[in-house]
Amino acid sequence: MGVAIDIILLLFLLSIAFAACVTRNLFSAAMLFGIFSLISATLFVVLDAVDVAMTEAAVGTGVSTILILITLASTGYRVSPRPAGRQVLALAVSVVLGATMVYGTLDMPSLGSPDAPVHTHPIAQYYTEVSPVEMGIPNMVTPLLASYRGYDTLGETAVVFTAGIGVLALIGRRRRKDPLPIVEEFREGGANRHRVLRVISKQLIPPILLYACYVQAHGDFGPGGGFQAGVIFASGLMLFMLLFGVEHARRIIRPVVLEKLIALGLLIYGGVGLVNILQGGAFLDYRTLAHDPQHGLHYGILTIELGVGITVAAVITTIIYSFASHLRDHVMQRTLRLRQGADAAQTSPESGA
Amino acid sequence: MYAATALLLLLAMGMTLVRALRGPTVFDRILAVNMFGTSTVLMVSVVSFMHHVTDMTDIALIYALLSFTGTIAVLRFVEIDHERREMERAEQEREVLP
Amino acid sequence: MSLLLDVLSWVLLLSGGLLSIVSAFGVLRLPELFQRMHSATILDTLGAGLVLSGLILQAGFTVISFKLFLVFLLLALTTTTAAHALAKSALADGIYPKGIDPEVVRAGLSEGLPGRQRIATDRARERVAPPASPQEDPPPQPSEEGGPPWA
Amino acid sequence: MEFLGYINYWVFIVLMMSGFYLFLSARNLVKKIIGLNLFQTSVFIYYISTGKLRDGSVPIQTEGIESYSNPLPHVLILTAIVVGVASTALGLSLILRIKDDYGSIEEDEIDAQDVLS
Repeated sequence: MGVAIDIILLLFLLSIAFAACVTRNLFSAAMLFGIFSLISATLFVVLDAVDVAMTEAAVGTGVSTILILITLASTGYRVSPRPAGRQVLALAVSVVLGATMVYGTLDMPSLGSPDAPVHTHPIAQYYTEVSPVEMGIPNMVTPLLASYRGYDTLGETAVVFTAGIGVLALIGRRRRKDPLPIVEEFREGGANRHRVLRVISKQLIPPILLYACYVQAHGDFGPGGGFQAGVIFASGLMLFMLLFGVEHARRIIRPVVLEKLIALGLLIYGGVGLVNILQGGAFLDYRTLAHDPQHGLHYGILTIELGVGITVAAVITTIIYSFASHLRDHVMQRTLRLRQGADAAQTSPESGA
Repeated sequence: MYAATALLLLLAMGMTLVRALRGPTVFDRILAVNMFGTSTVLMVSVVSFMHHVTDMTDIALIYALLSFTGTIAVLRFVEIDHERREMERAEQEREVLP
Repeated sequence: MSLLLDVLSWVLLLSGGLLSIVSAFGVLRLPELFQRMHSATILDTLGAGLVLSGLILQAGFTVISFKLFLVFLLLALTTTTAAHALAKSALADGIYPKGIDPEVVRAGLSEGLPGRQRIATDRARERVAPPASPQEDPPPQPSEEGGPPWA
Repeated sequence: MEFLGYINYWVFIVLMMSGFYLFLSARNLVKKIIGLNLFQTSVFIYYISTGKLRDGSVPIQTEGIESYSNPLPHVLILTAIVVGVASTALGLSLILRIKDDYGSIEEDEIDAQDVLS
């Protein structure tokens, strides 16, 4: 039964991928991508990867769609038609490469086969059999993420950190010499035409933030952890931004604070490692944190998950703020330009007369 | 029994997907995405019972909380774009007038 | 007793699944946006309610059933609001239900939507040319004309 | 029935190649990013597929379940998704800057401007 669901979902994915290749209209491509993420999250659920499905659910529903949409809003939705030559070449390269890979899969173990090297390797048995006993944590993904592969996760967090800094450097805080005059219609930003939407959605923001905290803390027992919680938290703030405008959101949580938080999360992560060294253990060896090694592991995992959550939430929020501010400046500049043009047109006939 | 429900939901998802692919207006697509979100929530809940892993309801809860933001985002951008088109139209009218 | 519960939950699950099919079929086949929206809400409220209540019966009185109840509550709240916002945006964009006089809709819109977009457009129009007679509305713009960029 | 187990891999390859094709053929930079995203997601699906064990369960310890799917791919992909969205944002912000400076995001037009100047 699982196989049938799996195959149908894969067919959905294929049809969306083809539509995305064919369409000239980037707006619909971006929306199809939203569905693509929904389907792939369902697929992850069917393939037993609940933590991954949760991350994909948190990322795919709001954040990635909105980033592409903001870019499109300032760059345009249409793709111009093009000569066929390059497409044929690209198609040929893709087909040849794909055929080679299909040939390669023929020697691979079938999906879910217990003889596959992934499952027979001793480390897989270690992770599924020894780790719950050693760690005392039912969810095997969390200790694997935070403890066994703690260095790796530190690196990933650093990458997220770097990406956030990069976005800030590129389109972040503009220190304009002459700040744009605020167009009156833009003073109250966001979905101000939708009263019902505002009233209802406002009620949803606290539950989202609360749920993010739950996901953050519950990662030991069920799906969840710092990465998911960070993205969910940022999505809650994003909802606020959509409803009330980016200026209002920036007054609630200031970009300056966010910049500090980005660094703080990573510092917490690295700081735990340093504390371990000071207490005579190895870097990120949490067993030194308490008298009982297992308690130490728990404290260590909770702390670094908190660090990851803070960094991810701050980075994603910063990214969304930067993008939204960029779009707002763009729209306001355009409005001002059009309005000045209109004013000029209005005055010129009079002066001529 | 869960399997039958899951299959029915998959069929519904397929039909919704066709609507999302065909359009014709952006609002049809938003409608389809929204409905796809709802059926994904149901699908995940049903699969969680099918696999006897009840932790998956957390994912359904996340979707129920967040799938909404995507819809609002798209609506906002449609509105921004609508404003742009209105302004450009006004601009064109102005150019034609004198 | 447990058999009765099982049968009840099966009936609920299956009817929910069938309703989702009905709803999706309507979304696929109905001719225009507002009718499709009407069909989509069947799944959003009744279909979701049936499937989730079937699952709640299976779960019994546990945390899981509480979570499922929350899911139902959230779905009922968000999908209806989203549908409302969607219909409003579509109307503001110039897509009107079939068989309804656009003038009526537009009159309702200009009263109910004192938004910045309408103000912006009106201002832009006034700059271009002050309306000759205040009663006369600008002609309705069919959505096909000019072509929305995503059509 | 054995070929059913390969369908995941083949679909993953087709998805990956359509992302690759989009990346190669598109001249619009946003479309390139969409292609990259497609490519990336297909890799995620591949990893998760390899971790699946037939009759295995979700890797959360539960009473009465002996075999679990391999959690290692899950960990790798979980972090990769978040890193992926952060790096996509970086790419998109580069596109925004390019649009600000060149007034276009079509590769040809940008190249033409570079040649002229």
